[in-house]
Amino acid sequence: MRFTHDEMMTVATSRFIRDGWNTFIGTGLPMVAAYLAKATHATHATLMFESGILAPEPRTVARAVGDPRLQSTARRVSGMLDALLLLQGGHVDFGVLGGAQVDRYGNINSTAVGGEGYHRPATRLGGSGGANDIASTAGEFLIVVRHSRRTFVERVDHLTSPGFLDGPGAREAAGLRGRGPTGVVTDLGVFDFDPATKQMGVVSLHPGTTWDEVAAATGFELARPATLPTTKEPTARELDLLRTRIDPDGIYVKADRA
Amino acid sequence: MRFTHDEMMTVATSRFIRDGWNTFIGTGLPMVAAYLAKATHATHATLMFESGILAPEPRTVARAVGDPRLQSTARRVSGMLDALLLLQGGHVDFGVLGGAQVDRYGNINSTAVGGEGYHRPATRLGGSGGANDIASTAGEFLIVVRHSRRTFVERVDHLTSPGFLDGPGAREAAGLRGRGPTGVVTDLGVFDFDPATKQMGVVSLHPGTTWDEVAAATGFELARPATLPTTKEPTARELDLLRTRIDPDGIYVKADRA
Amino acid sequence: MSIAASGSKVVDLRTAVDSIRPGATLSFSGFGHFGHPLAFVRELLRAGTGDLTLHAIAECWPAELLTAAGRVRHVNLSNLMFEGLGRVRAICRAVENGWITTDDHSHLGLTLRLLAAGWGVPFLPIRSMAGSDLERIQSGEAPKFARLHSPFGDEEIGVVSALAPDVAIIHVAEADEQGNGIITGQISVVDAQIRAARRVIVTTERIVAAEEIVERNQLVTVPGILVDQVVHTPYGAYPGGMYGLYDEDLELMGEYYEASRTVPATAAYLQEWVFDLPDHDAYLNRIGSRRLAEAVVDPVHKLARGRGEW
Amino acid sequence: MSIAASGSKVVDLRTAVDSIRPGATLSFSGFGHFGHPLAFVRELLRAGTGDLTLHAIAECWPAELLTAAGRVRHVNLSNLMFEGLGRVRAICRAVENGWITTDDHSHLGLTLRLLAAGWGVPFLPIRSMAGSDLERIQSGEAPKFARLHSPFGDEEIGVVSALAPDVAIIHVAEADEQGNGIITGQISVVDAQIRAARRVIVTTERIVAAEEIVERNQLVTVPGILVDQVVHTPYGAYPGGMYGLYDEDLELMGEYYEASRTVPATAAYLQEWVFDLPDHDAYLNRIGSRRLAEAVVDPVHKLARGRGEW
Repeated sequence: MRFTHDEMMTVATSRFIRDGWNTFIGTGLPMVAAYLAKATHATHATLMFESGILAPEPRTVARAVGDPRLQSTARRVSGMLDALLLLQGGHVDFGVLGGAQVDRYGNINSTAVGGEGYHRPATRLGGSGGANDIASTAGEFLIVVRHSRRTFVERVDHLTSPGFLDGPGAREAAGLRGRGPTGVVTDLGVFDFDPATKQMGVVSLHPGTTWDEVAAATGFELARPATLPTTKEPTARELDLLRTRIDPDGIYVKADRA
Repeated sequence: MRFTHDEMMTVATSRFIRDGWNTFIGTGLPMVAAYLAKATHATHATLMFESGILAPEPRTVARAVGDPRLQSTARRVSGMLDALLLLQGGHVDFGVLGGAQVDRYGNINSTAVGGEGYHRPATRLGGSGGANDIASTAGEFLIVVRHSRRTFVERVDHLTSPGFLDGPGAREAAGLRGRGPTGVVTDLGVFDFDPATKQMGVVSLHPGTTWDEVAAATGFELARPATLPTTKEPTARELDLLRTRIDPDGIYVKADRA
Repeated sequence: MSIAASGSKVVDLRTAVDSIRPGATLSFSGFGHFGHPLAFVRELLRAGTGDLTLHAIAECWPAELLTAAGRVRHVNLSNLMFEGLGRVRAICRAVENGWITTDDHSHLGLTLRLLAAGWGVPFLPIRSMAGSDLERIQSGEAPKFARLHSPFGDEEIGVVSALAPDVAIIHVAEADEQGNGIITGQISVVDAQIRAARRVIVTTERIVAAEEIVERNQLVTVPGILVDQVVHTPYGAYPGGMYGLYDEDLELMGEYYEASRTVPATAAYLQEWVFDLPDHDAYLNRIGSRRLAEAVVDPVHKLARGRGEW
Repeated sequence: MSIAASGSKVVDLRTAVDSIRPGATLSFSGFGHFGHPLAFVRELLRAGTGDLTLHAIAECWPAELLTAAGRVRHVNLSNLMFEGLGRVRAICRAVENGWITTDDHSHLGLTLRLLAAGWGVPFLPIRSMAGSDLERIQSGEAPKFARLHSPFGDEEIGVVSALAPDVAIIHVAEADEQGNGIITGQISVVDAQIRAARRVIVTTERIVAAEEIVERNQLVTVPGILVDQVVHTPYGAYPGGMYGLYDEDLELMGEYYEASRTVPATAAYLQEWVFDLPDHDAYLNRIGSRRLAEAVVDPVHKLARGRGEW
């Protein structure tokens, strides 16, 4: 069965979400992945949004974290302070984060790129939002980004959200309570972090992706494992759910409609 | 016009409440006094209760700070944390406190009396509740108690709510933000605190009360002023409002119905 | 992750009560004569669970009944009294005789201690308690109050330490089977209690379909993700009231208050109204449907007929 | 005491805008494309008030429009972007060119700074920001983050400093003339903003009788005692939406987003949609009643017709 990069990324992301987990997400591909997880292996996962929306069940895909569809179908609606303090209080098992740059320790930049640095960057971005809060205090988090040398950099220009900072013991020294990033999903593969070195390693490459492609698209040295597993393909059921029920208009997840 | 001790205390209390003030009160005589103030000189005073009830306008007198009458007629209903943090945040101009013991500095005990002290008192009382919070952080507060040597003591057995502590500068040293107690209303008279010494002094004696009665009912030395003004009597309108509209059944304020 | 995320969290009252271990620290909903989970308290009394520590801000009735039965060892409290009646005599007697120990706070102080635990931080700053005996006398297991120098200016500020109950027992008007709960009217300190507690038990007047919760999702004080067990206990606050549903039974509350004057009369009251009745159904049968119906409030004025003007 | 406690706080939009001094620090309601007080922002643009500092958590539209017109000097922010569209280009351009300065926080960090001010304490503890550049780079007027040793155990904890805007401008669905305001749906960070600000201006879709507020008093997010001025601004969040009332006008928002690609096009947009129109009435006339009516949402699904399934 044919599938797109978007679909592979969505399915790979959904597989990180465990049943029963309280999952803190934004909109976009991660939200689609979360609804896919709920429709498959994680029926009792609960979705939470930084806007204070709890357990929404919209009939169609939401466009924003404050989307009326999410509010009108949620079990509870409050505000950002409430949502982020539930997060800090230890009630969130899992979050999903994107970013403009990621380094080998899973540190994320979503604030400023290039130029003379923070005060006069070449490109100013949106900033942390709740991302630093999720990276610091969620049980664990997953990084979902497109794979390129611009994104996978040796050192992030601005450390907006903490991965493993500068390596083993650094999160603990900073007093961060969450376990940190446990995986990275890109359009090329699935990655994780070595328990000892806290550096990014390869879990699997998506079907059709070669090691050379990954190495070329990564701006830091990635160890080549002895064997290179292939990411399990999306099942027919997963693709069907995505295409017909969860994001039928391809708002966030492009299906190949050729 | 005849009036009772209760009525004199209520009217004297109501006169401390200024128009426009956010006033934090409990039930009982102070609540009746607050509604009297709103019906006379302080139309735009706003009543707040520690239960999180804002600006209630019950048709009949409430029996408790969580009384359904207060909740069903309030402009806003929240909870205790919200109410007490509005207080701490500086949004309360005035509070009214009672107590089992009061000393010359306006310190109040509502926790434990006699015996071997806090851990094994002769009489255990209810404890601070919001009283310490009001005494510490309201703009100012009024003490309303019945006058006796048991109540007006040299030293409170337990300093539950801070008046001027041990004298000038002590509130500032403790970091307390409110100005402290500005008056005391009893069944015998009205009292205040000397701006320099922070000790209790006489403002006026209620009609018919003598200096000797007050001195005999006070367990610490109270300076006798050169002149002894008489508290302004309740007006016919004040008595009428109390007896026919605010507390017609005499639940909190006994009228002489003989 | 909440332990019962795999489906409904609904259990029966006995199961919920049996999850409370001897020696546990507890915190109960309620304020004045309203909103206390008294059906739960009576079942807890029947279960015999003792050596309890209470974090008691406004739960006068649960604290008094548990103390009257000798089940309490220590109370961290801010205020305990019966509004409109007077002292909580069993608690006062227990303190005066040295049967239990206490640590006193202001309402804000104790509530912020719970909130600190709920927020996952070791302390929260506070502008009250300083200078009083609430600061000087520290008689809990751990210190409650300290002063800090602010790193942002030349200022000293009080801080209260985090305090987490093992279990918060919260009575609500309505909840779905996941524990998303609606409290009508003032919420007392439920917001702090449910965030602080290691486990949350919700007792509810009604268990409703998710749709009913979704329709009023801005009124959900108790987020289901914090809840471990949901128990259906109609008239669960009786003889206290539930705002918007039924008024307190002042006669029955007064009966306890009179009995509490002496130890034997208190024991007789508990025997008659708790131990001699096997369960909550038997309790409600004893009250009788006529009396329960009379307590039901007018939907607009929120008072029972015969309780005077609103 | 609130300054207008002596009666109604209702003023017209221009009076409220004129109370904002040049150099003021402001914070606005809103989240995503909903709930921003944009009628107020347009009037503030017309008034010419500049040299502003913003404490901007989620108010992307007010911050972008004020920055686009050159009225902003400094932004304390946690996130500014247009959900579903992309970057807030005028702000990004101003930062990249050094026209404005910024100090970055996490959402929780900046919100807790406001809350600390609202609670009257110098700081609040926080478990995030530590170890990141949000801790290391401190570029506001005063330090935002420090670490403290807890007095209650061997633990270091981050704290953020109190930060109070001069004025919070909050758009609500309904308010009485004292400013007791109801927001339908999520409240974003209004709870922190109104407690932190030295003054609060409420703009409202409807001014309602006190009775309508009393009936739903559990839904009052804005307590009137915090409010200084109340302004009636129907469609006051347009072209953004108000949950439960009207949907955002994606076409008009997109028009700004396209214009924001260049400085001249941005200026032309502001000329056309702000400066060439004398007031909010003229703005609504220009939009036209048909377009406003089309934005009105279905009361159950909270979406305008033609916006797809819910």
